[in-house]
Amino acid sequence: MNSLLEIKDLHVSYNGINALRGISLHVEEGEIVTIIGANGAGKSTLLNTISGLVHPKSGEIKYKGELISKKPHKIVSKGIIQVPEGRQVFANLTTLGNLGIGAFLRKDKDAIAEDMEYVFSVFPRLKERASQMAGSLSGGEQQMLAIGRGLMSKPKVMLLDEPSLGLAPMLVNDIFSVIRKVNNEGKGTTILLVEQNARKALAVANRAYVLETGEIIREGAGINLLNDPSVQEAYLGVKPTNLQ
Amino acid sequence: MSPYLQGILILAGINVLAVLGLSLLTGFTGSFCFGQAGFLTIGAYVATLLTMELHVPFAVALLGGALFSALVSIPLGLPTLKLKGDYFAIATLGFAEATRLIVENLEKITGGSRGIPGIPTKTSLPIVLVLAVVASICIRFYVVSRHGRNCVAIREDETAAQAIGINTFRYKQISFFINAALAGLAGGLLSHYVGFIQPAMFGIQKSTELIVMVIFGGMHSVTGAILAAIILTALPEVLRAAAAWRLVAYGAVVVLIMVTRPQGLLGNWELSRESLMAIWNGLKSRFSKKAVGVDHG
Amino acid sequence: QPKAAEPEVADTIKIGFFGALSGDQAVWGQADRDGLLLTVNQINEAGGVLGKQLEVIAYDDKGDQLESVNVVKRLINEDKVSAIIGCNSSGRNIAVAPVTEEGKVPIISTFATNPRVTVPEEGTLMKYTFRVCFIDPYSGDVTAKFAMNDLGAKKAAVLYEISSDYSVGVRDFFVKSWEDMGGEIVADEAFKTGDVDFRPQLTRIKEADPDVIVMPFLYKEVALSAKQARDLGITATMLGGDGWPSSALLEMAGEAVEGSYFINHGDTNAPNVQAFAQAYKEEFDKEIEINSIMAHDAMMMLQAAIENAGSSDPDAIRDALEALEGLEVFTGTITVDTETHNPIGKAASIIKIENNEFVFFKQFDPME
Amino acid sequence: MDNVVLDIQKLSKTFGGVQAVNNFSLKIPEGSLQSIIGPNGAGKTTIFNLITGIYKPTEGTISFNSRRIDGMETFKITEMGITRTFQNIRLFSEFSVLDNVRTACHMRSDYSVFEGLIPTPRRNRQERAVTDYAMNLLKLVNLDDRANEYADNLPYGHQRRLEIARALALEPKLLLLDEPAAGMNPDETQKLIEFIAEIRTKFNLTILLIEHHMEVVMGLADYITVIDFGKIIATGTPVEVQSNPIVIEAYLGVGE
Amino acid sequence: MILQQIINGLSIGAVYALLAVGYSLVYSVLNFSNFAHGEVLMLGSYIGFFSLTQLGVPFVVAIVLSVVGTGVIAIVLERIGYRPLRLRSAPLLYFMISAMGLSIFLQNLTIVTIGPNFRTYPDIISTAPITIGDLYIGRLDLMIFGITLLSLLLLTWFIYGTKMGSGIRAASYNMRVASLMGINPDLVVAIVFLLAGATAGVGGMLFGMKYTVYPWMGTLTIKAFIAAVVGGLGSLPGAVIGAFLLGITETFAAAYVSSAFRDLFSFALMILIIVIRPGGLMGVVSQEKA
Ligand SMILES: Nc1ncnc2c1ncn2[C@@H]1O[C@H](COP(=O)(O)OP(=O)(O)OP(=O)(O)O)[C@@H](O)[C@H]1O
Ligand SMILES: Nc1ncnc2c1ncn2[C@@H]1O[C@H](COP(=O)(O)OP(=O)(O)OP(=O)(O)O)[C@@H](O)[C@H]1O
Ligand SMILES: [Mg+2]
Ligand SMILES: [Mg+2]
Repeated sequence: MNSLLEIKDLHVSYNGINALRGISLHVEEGEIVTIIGANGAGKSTLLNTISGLVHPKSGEIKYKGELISKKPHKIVSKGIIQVPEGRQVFANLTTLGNLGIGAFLRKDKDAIAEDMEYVFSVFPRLKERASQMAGSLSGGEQQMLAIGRGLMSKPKVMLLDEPSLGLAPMLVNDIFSVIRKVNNEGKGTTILLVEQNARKALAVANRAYVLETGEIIREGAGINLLNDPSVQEAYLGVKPTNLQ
Repeated sequence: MSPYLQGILILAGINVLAVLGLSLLTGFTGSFCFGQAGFLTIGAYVATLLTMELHVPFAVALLGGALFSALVSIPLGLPTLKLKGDYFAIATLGFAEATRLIVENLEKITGGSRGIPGIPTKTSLPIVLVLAVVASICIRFYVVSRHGRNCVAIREDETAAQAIGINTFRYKQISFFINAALAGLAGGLLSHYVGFIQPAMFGIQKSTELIVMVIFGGMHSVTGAILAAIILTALPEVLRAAAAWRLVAYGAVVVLIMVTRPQGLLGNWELSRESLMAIWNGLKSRFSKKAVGVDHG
Repeated sequence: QPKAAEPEVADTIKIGFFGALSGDQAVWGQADRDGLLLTVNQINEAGGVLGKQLEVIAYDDKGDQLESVNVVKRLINEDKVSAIIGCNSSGRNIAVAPVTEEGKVPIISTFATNPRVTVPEEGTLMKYTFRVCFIDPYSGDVTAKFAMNDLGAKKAAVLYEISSDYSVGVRDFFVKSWEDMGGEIVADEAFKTGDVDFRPQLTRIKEADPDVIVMPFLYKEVALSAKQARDLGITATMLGGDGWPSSALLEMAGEAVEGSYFINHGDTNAPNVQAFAQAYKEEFDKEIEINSIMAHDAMMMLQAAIENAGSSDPDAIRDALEALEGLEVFTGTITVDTETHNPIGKAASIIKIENNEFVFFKQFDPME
Repeated sequence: MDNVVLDIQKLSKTFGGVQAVNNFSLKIPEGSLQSIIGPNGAGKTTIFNLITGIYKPTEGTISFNSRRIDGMETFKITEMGITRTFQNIRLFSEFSVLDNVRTACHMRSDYSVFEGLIPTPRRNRQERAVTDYAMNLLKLVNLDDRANEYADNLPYGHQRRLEIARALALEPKLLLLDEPAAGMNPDETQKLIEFIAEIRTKFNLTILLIEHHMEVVMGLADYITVIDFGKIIATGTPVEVQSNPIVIEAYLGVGE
Repeated sequence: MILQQIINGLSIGAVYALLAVGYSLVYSVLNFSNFAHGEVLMLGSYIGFFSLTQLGVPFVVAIVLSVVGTGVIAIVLERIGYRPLRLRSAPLLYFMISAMGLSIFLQNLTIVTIGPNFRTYPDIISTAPITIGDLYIGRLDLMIFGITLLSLLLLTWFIYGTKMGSGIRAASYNMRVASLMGINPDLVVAIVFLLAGATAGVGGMLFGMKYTVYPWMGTLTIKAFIAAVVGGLGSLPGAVIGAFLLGITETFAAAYVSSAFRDLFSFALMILIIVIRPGGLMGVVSQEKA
């Protein structure tokens, strides 16, 4: 049986510097899989390679048993959408415009309108800012918009790159419940999540990989890694603070 | 040396002077100046009028042209240097065209479009060479100084540059000033080389030509711009046989460079003794490796 | 592409040519060159000069003074030509005059009408520079006299190209002569090279209600401005100069230039030109321009000079050029003025446009 | 009373219809580390932009060491001793890591434009000193081994540290940090807390911090101002703020 | 007289506007000044000319041929001159230089292949002016005016009223991220160049009829460039407004001040406007958010 997403021995380098060194992983349909790792471990590189922005030196990426295309827009049309790191909203479009672009490839007008309402219900702030230029939104508002825009494409697989970046604590919680909701207990969207908030990420994930300098050094069920002392020390902070 | 070759070298030197400041302003400071011909015009006419009307020594005339051109950059820069990208480009283009138009209209002083003939030809190869070399060295030193770094910072991110305390406007002004001065100097040399000036010599294509040199050599490299000035001055001569086709080729080469090597001939790289030594060592080691290979084979 | 005549024997006489073969001046530069090439071919076929074949070395300067200087240096120093023909612009000829002076090679300009090409300042003379065309003061003067005496005009309007030295020159001299003769300039309007719309200026001219409009510029702008003038309902007679004669003008302007007059170096419709024009059309597949005829005449001057000198030595040719007298060419009879190197005795022809054709109207004696 | 470094009075800023900052006042005593927190879009970054002169206030005044700075140009404010980092990292991407810091050292040398054109011994001396100083700063932020790489190619977290190093190079009296821990994992965040504490004493800094990572705020701040819709909704020590129901309601949410 | 001058100004403005629209369209997506736009227009003019004279096709067919031809040419130019730069996210300056190169290349290629002579369009439609009392209005001017407004409306609707349009705007901001949303950047850019090329095709035909055909007729783009800047780069309505403003200014400067200084006024107007409004009349001056 094929995995939904299967990566084999992936090597990526930037001008000779190896960012990924033989990564293999798989994501099954309906799973939430998370990848944790320090700055510069290669997490974003991995997501960018899957969505076709970066081309691997060697190795293969298969979606539903087929090699993925080299063109990002073709990959999107297969149902894989990325919410890129650092927001990257279209500053010259309004909030609504950005959400519209999220649904660029969709034709089902009514369903789009419904999803728009859903996004607004998750992030009421966006509704208030609906006709503001996205470039002048606050950092957190832009992050909500980036996630909302990703949701608008109604993807089969969603690649989330640090979705909680710059969000207020209350919203961080919300984001993870949104992730759960979208995943809908495995019946909805499959999620590959890169997060610095490793504690929360591991808590929602079915499975997780630990990435270190371009290599996978651990993998396992989210819960197991969460309780693993070595992971705790390296990625969760030595002393847990009272608020987290 | 034949006068022909000498003439080409003189022109190359003059172009180097005209391009150096542009490299600083456009390449390093990031303000796309599309009106270089305007400064050339000012330098050429002021220097010429100084020699022809006031009979001052050549050196004084050159200096006068350079200074006047540089001074013009100040009031011109006040409203325009704040503009971004294409807006600055078009404003400077407007300046150059306006300058030409004014020269054409001031017939009493400038001879209008009929120009000024009979300018004493005092520009000689040694003078041009010395000036070009000195100016190149100065600009090269400038871009690696703290001032030069500030210029690049402005090019990279103006807001961030402000936030680390750089007076961005002032640095743009300085680059603009230096550029205008050098272009003015080049203009003066030019008029005293050809012996005749006419507004038609300073059209848009002149500005284009100069900006292409900067890009061609490498936006972020002084030596690249110098090299490009020399190559692109000589190129038409080499291609002379191709007659009308050579402008077609010229256009094609410009596009080709942009799409295959957009960073220009040298990119960020500077020709220097160290870098030449590095290449030399690289070649040597490659060569000796090969030699070793032969030994063992 | 027409090639320069092949040197059949090693012993050829090299003639340099420079002109704008590319860029926006190319129409005239190419016409110059092609006229020269055709003439040289004809001379060579007829046995050459002094028994030697002529060889043309032609360079493009794309209409840029600096390049002109470069190529003329190259012609003199590298190619070692005996004489140079070119070019059609006063500016570039002024720029290269010192170069030919220094290199001691004679140059004959086809169309540099600015007096300062040969006489940069009162009392000086560029010893090696010659021309085959008459000069701006003359055109200006003839235009003024013709307008007043023959057309009975009192009020003149001028439309001129401010960035063209030629146009400004003719305009200046016309205005001077006109006012000296007691005429009135009712409108004096300028445009810039490259402009295609002249209606703001023409509307002003219309309001001034002139008898004649003097339009000393090249035929493309003439066609456009003439059409726009007629569209605006201007009925004044249009007067032009040697930038007008081109079949393209008739084609482009059609009705609009009907009834206009222009001053020309000769009559392009004269029977003696027709064979050449025919050959030109066959060789290059395009209509002949006045420039080609001027280039032909320049070559005739040169041929005569070489023959008179009996040598291809540049200095000998120069001396012979200076002494040239009564040479019959397409555009008249040329005698070189030793003081100014201008052709004297070249009568101006007044051409009228009638039924969309250039019709010889009258000969204008310069001494008149 | 302590010497007040920064004094903000009744500051307001509107964008079209959006009241981003509304009647905001704040006093920062010398040597303190204060924090501004609040929901997304509350107006925190806007306050930074107002302090550093990137925006001009609609109303209100800002004084630095008793001198009015509102309406002044950014670079002048920086020259006076206020520096910031950006929420969206803004490094000079074509510069090497080292040159990013060296550029920020431009006030440490004072050779003239003329000396820029021709090297003098003074210039060389100053340049060398600047390079040494910059390298030391890089060591401090643990980036000395990447000194010659393009800043653009550094991973996100490293870029943040480089931004701080660049700000420190200016030897500010007041440092404004806009979400320095964004994009860092808990471990790195922990290190960042220690690092900020370290530079605070080492450089004798007064710091104003915007952060959503509560462990950073709680671990560092002496005093916290909470804003929402541009208005102050609560102030107090970390302990006070943390247990303030209004703050929990508007910002912190109930922990899991 | 003043009325006639206003008509003159408007008809000159319409010519600039037609060029400026295509120019602004490319600017709005790739954010650079496509200096080769004028050369596309020139080629369109030649295609129309040869279709009429050599192929002898009817006028409408010639327009279609010209529009299709320039559309394709524009796309090909994009492929050759800009796409490689796009893929590398090269600085915008490089695009401009590449565009200058293309412009030099095309202009001179035309000179050496087709020749530098001026060519006159055959009389296909009556160009006689319409007279109302003392006023003269050019028929062609009216056509140009109409086509300019029509293309402005169509393009504005396309860019602001359709999904593809908002895709185009998204791509204009960030092509990388746009591709992450399923937008095919190559397609978007091709569409934009096709449209810009098409306006140049129509423009070329009309200009050819009005001003004759010659290899450097594209130099008129400088005026379109100024118009677009005055109106706000990248804004289509802005380009049109800027063009008419420029046309009127030029006309009035020539008519009431001095024709010799005419262009000085256009430059002064331009500098004045961008100094007062750095983004042009209709441009959005987005204050950078730090
Ligand atoms: N465009 C690039 N050119 C050169 N090197 C790059 C480029 N992008 C990333 N790298 C390098 O590749 C490595 C992996 O970077 P990547 O952005 O994937 O890390 P990351 O795990 O996402 O880090 P972070 O948590 O900081 O976002 C880093 O060392 C980085 O410097
Ligand atoms: N230039 C601008 N134009 C219009 N609105 C703006 C502009 N800058 C900020 N805003 C609005 O002002 C409000 C405050 O923004 P600000 O960036 O200060 O928020 P913030 O508190 O920093 O939020 P975050 O924690 O998400 O970064 C937001 O609603 C934003 O949309
Ligand atoms: Mg990352
Ligand atoms: Mg913020």
